[in-house]
Formats: sequence, C-alpha cells, structure tokens
Amino acid sequence: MRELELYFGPQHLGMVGNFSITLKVEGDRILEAQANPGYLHRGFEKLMEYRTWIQNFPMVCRINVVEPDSMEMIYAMAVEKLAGIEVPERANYVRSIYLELARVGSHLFGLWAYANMLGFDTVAQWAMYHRDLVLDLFEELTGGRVYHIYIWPGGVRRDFPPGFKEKVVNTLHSIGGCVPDYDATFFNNRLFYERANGIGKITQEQAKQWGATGQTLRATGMPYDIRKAEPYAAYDKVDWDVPTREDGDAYSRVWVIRDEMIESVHMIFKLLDVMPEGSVYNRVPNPFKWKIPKGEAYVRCESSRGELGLYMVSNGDDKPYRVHFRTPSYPNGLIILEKLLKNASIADVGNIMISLYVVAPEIDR
Amino acid sequence: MNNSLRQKLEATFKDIQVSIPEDSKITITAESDSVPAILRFLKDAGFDHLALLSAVDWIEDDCFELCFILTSYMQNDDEVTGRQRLHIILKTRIPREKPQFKTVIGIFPNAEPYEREIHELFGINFEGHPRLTPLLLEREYEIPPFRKDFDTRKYVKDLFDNIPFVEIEEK
Amino acid sequence: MRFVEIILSPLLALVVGIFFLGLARKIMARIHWRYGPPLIQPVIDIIRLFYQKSVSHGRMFDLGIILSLVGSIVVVLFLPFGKMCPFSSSGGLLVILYMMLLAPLGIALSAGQAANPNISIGISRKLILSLGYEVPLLLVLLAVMTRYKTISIVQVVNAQQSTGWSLFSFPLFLSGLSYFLILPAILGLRPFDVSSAPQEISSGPMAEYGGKYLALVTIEHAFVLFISIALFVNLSLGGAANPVTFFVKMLVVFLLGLCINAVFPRFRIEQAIKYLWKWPTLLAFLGLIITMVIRS
Amino acid sequence: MDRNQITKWLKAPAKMANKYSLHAIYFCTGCGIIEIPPVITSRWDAERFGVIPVATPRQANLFLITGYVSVKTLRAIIRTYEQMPEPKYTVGFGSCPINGGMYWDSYNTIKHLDKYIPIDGWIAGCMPRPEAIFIAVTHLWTLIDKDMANGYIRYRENYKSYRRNQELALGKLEWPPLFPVSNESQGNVQ
Repeated sequence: MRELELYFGPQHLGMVGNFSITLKVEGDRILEAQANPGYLHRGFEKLMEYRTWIQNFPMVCRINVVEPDSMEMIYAMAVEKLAGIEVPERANYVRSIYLELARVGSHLFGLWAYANMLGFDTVAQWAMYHRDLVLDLFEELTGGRVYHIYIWPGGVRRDFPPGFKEKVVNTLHSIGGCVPDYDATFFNNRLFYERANGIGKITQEQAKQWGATGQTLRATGMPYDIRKAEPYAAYDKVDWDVPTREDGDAYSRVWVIRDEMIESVHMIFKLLDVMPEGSVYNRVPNPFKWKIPKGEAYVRCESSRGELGLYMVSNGDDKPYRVHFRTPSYPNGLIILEKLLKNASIADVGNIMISLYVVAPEIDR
Repeated sequence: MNNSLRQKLEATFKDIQVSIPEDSKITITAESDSVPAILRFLKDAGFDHLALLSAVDWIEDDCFELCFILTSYMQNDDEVTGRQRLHIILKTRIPREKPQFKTVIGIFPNAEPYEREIHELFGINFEGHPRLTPLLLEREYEIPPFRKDFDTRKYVKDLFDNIPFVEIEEK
Repeated sequence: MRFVEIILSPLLALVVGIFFLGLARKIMARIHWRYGPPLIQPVIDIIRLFYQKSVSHGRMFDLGIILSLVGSIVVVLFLPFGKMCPFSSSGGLLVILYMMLLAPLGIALSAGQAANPNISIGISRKLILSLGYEVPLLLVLLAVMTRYKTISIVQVVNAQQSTGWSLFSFPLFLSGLSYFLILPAILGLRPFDVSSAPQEISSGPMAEYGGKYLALVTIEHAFVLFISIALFVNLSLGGAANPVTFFVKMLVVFLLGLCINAVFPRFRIEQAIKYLWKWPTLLAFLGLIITMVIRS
Repeated sequence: MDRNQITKWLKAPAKMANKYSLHAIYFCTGCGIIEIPPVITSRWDAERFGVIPVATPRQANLFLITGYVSVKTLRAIIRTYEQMPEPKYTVGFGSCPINGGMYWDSYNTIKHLDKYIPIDGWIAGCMPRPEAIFIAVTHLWTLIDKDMANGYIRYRENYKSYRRNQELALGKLEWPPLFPVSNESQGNVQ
C-alpha cells in the first residue's frame, strides 16, 4: 500500500488550537507521527523579562486561553513566595472557588472538543452552552468573559458581589441537573465506549516515564494531584476525593474529566459553606517602584490538565530575570501524543489528542 | 527526611553544595560533569518526575545555568507523603562560549522536548540528543532569542517596522 | 404526458432533497437548543457556490460529478413518486440497484483527480462503506422481488396497495427493518458519516471541491437523500397513491433518521462494516430465506 | 423576507447569496478561537445568519483571523487564504492582528496583518465578545452591498507588494506566486 504524508492541522476541523501533527500513514494506519508546535509561539518568557512585576499580570493569563485562571494563580504564587507577601484567609477561599469554577469551565470546553471530534454534535453544543453559563459568572465577578486578571499578589482584586454566592449555587445546580442527560446521551453511550475503549492506552509506568500529570496519570490509577500533594489556596480546608480510573485509555481519561467536574462542583459548595468573612486583599508596595528581592522559586499548582509549574528567578530588579512555565500539555503533546499515535488509525488522531487534553498555546507559550 | 537526603548526597558526591532554604525545597549546585550521576542517584532515591528542565542566562557571570527540577510521583498509589511536598532544584553552570551539555534522555525520557527547546532558544547543544530540529521558531536568528543579549524590541524595530504598508491607490 | 413527467420528476426530487437538507439543519439545530438557519439556507448556499470561482483538477474531476449526477437522475426516473413514474414499464429494481452505485463511483472518480491524501482516505472509506451496505440492500431487494414475484418496482407498490404495507407483513418486515438500519449508511448520516468525517479527514472526498463543483455535489447529495428514502417508502411502506402522501411518508422516515443522527457519534470504518454485515445482513438474509420457504 | 429583499435578490443574486452564506474556514490562528465555539453553538448560534465553519478552504468564503499571528502561522494563513475561491472576505479578530496588541515587542509575531494579506474588516478588543462577531458580520453585509469588501480584488491588484512583504517576513516562499509577478526582483530578502 502507498505511504502517504498527511498533515493533521493547523487548519483542520478536528484540531483544537493551532497545532499540527505530521503523519506518515499507510492505508488507515499511522506509521509515524511528529508533533509540530510553534504556531502560537510568542516568546512570553522573553517578553516578561521586559515588563515590570505588575505589568506581567495581564500577560500571564494569555498564555493559556482555555483556562487562564490557573496561570494567574501560579504567577501570583511565585510573586508572593519571592516577595514574602501574605494572603488573607478569605482570599484563599475565594481563589479556590474561582479556580474550581475555571476548572469546570475548562473541562466543559474539553468535553465540547472531545464530543465534537467524535461527531457528537448534540452533547458538544450542550457543553458549550453550559460553559457559557460559567463564563457569565466570571463576567459578573471580574468583568471579563475569557481573560479575568482576578488573582493578584496579596489576594484577589475584589470580593464577591452581593448575591453572587446564590448565583453560583443556582448555576451549578442547573448544570448539575443536566448530568443525567449527559450520562444518557454521551458517557453511557455504547458507541462512545466502542470508540474510546482501548484507544491511546498507556500504563502507569509509561505515564511516569513520560512525565505525565493530570488526567493522563490519574486515568492510570494514581491519585496524584498537586491540590492534595502540596495544598495551596484553601484546598486543605475541605474534604474531597481525587477521582481515578484504572485503564489509562481515552475512555478512562474522559470519565476522569467528568468525575472531576462533579467533584469540583461539590468542592465549591463545601467551600462556599465554610468561607470566612474578612478582607480579600493585602496591599502590595507601589507597583511602579516595586522591587522583589533576589532569589528563585519553583511553585506548582494543579491546572485542569495537570501539574502547572513556574520557575522564576529574580535578581532584585523591578522585572523578573527569568521565568519558565512547566505546562502540563508539554509532555502530553510532545511526547505522549507522538508515542500513542504510532500504529493508531487515522480516525483516532483527534480522539487521542483531545483525550490527552493538549492545549496548543500552553506548549508554545 | 530532608537532612538525611542531604547527608547521603554529600557523602556520595564530592563537589556539590546542598542547601535547604525551606521545608519543601532542596537546592543542589553541582559541576556539569557529575549531573547525570546525581540525577540517576535522585531518581533511584524516589525523585522520579523531572518536572522542568530550564536554563537561565547569567550574562554578567558569562555562563548559562541549567536547572533540573525534580519532584516525585506517589509510590504506592494510596497516600500522599511528605516526599510529594518536596522538590529539588539541581543547578549547574556551563560556559557561555560554545555551550555544551550531555543529554539526560537516558535517565529522564521526558527531557527530550525541553532539551530541544533550550537548544533552540538558548543555543545550548545537547550531545547525544536524537533530534535537535527546530521546535518552535520559524525564522532563523543570529543570536538565539532567549539569550540576554538578544534585544527583541530592537529586532522588531529592524524587521517588522521596516516592512512597508501596501499602498492602495484610490479608485 | 410522459415527457412532462421526465422533466418534472427529477425537479421534484431535487426540491424534496434540498428541502430535506434545509430541514435537517433546522431540526438538528433545534435538538442542539439552537434557533437554526432559515429553511432555504441550502438554496442560498448553492446560489453562492455557483457564483464563486472554482478550481478544476483535470477533466475527470468534472466528468465524475456529471456521471454521478446523471446516475442519480436516471434512478429518480425509475422511482415512483406517488403514482408518478416516467419509466414505469421498463427496468425496475435491478436497474435501480446498479444505477445507485454510480453516485459514489462518480464522486470517487472525480475526487481522486485531486492529489489530496484526505481525499484518497475518504474515497476508500466511501467505497468500503458502500460495499458494506450493498450486501444487505441486495438481500432486501431479492426478498422483495421473491415475495411479490416481480422485478418491477411499480408492481411492488401496486401489490402493497392491495395487500398492505410490506413492513407489516410477516417475512418482509425483517427486510424492511434491515433497510431502515442501513438507511443512515446510505444517507451518510451518523453514525455512518465516516467518509466525510470533517473532524478526521477534512470532509474527505469533498475536501477539494469548491465553487460550482461543491454546488453540484450538494445537489447530488440531495438526490441521494431523495432516492434512498423514496426507495424505502416504495419497498416497505407501500408507496402511495398520490405525491402528498408519499412525501409525508418520506418525511417521517427522514425525521426518524435525523433522530438517530443526533444522538450517535461516528463509527470507525471497521466498526461500521462490522455492524453493517452483522445485524442488517442477518435480518435481510433471514427475511430472504423465510420468504423463499413460504413461497415454495 | 420583505419586498425590498426580493428585489435585491432579483437584482444581484450573487451579492445577496454571498451575504447570507458566509462559510467561515475553521482555523484556530490564535487565542480568539476560544470565542468561536460559543458563537457557533447554542448560546449565540451564528448559523441563523448562515455563518458556519467548514473544513477546507475550498469550501469557504470567510476567513476569520482569530488573534495574534506568529510567523509560522502567517505561512499557513497565506496558503489557506490563497486556496480559498474568490470572492473571499477576511476579518481580523482581536487587537493583535491590527497592530501587534499586547505582543508589540515580540520577535515572533506579525504586527500589522494587512501588510501581508488584505483585510476587509477588523474587530477590536481582547477578547472581543461574541456579539462583536455578529456586528462584524452585519458590517460585512453592508460592505458587500456597497462593493467595499474588495480585499480579494486588492490582493490581485497589489499582489506584487503583498508577495514582497510576505517574503520579507518569511524568507523565500516555497510555493509559486498565485498571480503572475511581472518584475523579477523581490526586494531584499532577509
């Protein structure tokens, strides 16, 4: 059979994000796959060296458009660690709730992408609609639909507006009310099982070796979650579980995403109940003259796709000396994807890619 | 645990400095030749997750600094232990002239794209790396763009601002 | 009279087919909780496409579309629409069966001219899929022919008008059911839209069509929609005495197909073949055997 | 559809059909793509206006350039744009294609997209809201009505300059010119 070279992306309906995979195919089977990132490279880490500490806040969230909030969080954490700023108690709770809302939104986006890729328009449209309801909450809280710039060093920008708590509860209840519909049409659909079961299977050993985190790792049975391993914000204040599955294939990964969404919603309810009163913001020094003492820090948090890390070096100036993001899509998209696509069929390229939750701007930065 | 690890490290390797600036962090500074051995040792000691491989350009000291950040996965899949809260930053310096380093893919396979990226953005050559092909960039740059002496604002001014607008005559 | 019918029936088929295309978009939108496009949206699209510039990839690229269009129009002439059937006396089911193959073949020949790897994968999927549904379709047609002892579709319809719908007569309901199960595959609806899967192979054979070529392909798709549903109505639902009843029956069948379309993802091609050669083929085979046993 | 519309349809069917059947090529050029899924799905439903995403450039006539354009993406954008059949309309989405936006000093992003391909309209903002896309679509309708959405004609007429700019940014291009370029010299290629 003839060997063909097939470009999957960057202009492709099945491609979420500006990313490209070069496939060598024989018939329907893939002989070799090569991930080809860089379409979204803006040199963020270089640009941040040219901007002051506070100017970088609008920058960082634009690294990842699907879930900008965890990016804000990680940058705030790093700045707080380097500058030694304390965060008020209530701000920690607000941050946690905010990040969990972002996780729900991001997972719904992932569900849209995945269902759309399988040709499952109906569920995809529902998921996108529900994500929009979450975005409405963000809009009320922060004023922005996509980019929020809400988490700030020393807390968050402003407290919940009056009546926001009830709105969160109502919205999440209305989304939660549709979970049986989602289950009936998508998650328990026999065809979804047929399409996803055994596709893109990795063992726990392989996942560890290739540096996987997040769903990719949790779908192989390891409940590794930074929120548990190194709790930040208010994640150690309430009780919650890390959902896992054993098989390590696309089916388990998507199920883990579903379970995580539900767990996040429960966590938001619990956090809202025990949230203390108080200030949400500690003043930082004058941002125009703000210098952060010499030092380096590595901080990490759990974004919706896995471990998000930030290595930051300050040389005592008003600008960071070097920043480097460890993004979860990086090993997923550049190592695991290439390995899993070998010997897969063309019909499963998008299936594997989106179940690994590869977000292209995170890889390129 | 931190201190026992520190003692073990200092007993095994000679020219390294180990410091524990805070509870969850160990910083190791080592010569570039002994880095693979230290990485192997730390991997066997349970730090089996290379979270990040980064480089810093210390232009005033005329050297690059490579940082390996290691954390650990859970061992027996049930409990989060103190080990997961710990991360190790292993630092080594290499000269800025003709920067060379031995690849660590043999120890941590997930270092491959990181090394590719650092090769592209800093111009550090990794010996033994199977494909040091361009990863992110499309144009060729005389100075790798992430080095401190590459001025992106000047570059933009010279290249993009000099491209003229397409004149459109009124009809 | 017949001359008028020869002109009229393809036109009618085209109108019905394009109406179905528009209706499909509207109804899918409503299932998605959307408002949906206007019903005449496909017409607007087709007009727009005819006015757009297009690139040809060789003579076969043009001829292939013509071939598949002609094939479809010829099939329409043999199909009774209510009582309207220009070629009622000649040909019959066997002609229809062979002519129906022309449509995918023509597209395959035409699209194959463009050197796009997505197209070659799409074509191979399309041909494999038609292989998948031709087997049960043939068995269904054989069963119907055996039961009514004729190869003329008009006589099949007439016989059903007197004895009742074949879908509700004993052995033939198996064949009818089998036909209904393969209907989405013939129409290219989910879960069988493997050949044009836009998220996998960039809409497969259609990848290089633009401008008037795409318009012709859309028209051809409308014809295929009409043919496969009309054939089902004629074979299993007893045809109809007048075009209006016939149209209503087609509408019901199409809506059922759309509902299936809405709640299923896409098969992989090997899963599609496995499915098509399992239940529909088994049912059709059973229907044929029982029909033959009863008849002898 | 009122009587006015019917006369319009009879007078200029091509124009009207172009207006109400804008098939957008689905190309995630930048972060603006995050607002495209809400626009085409249940909440905003662009299909009401005939705007749907299609899989290949051959079937499309609307190119939404969603967000910043890196040098590598510019190459893909030019190829995609040249594959689209005429008439075609381009809309720049977000601040970054207009003048570089937030990435004005980035070494890897294009600052003014209209130096490389013709643009019919801009949507400003970071991120523009989904409603902005609908406003852009209605503006595009007006432009088509007045024959002012003529980017593809400008591209044909000034192809030499566009091609020169493309080569300045990308180096040598590996595909032949879309339209004949009379003059041999292509400017100083860097």
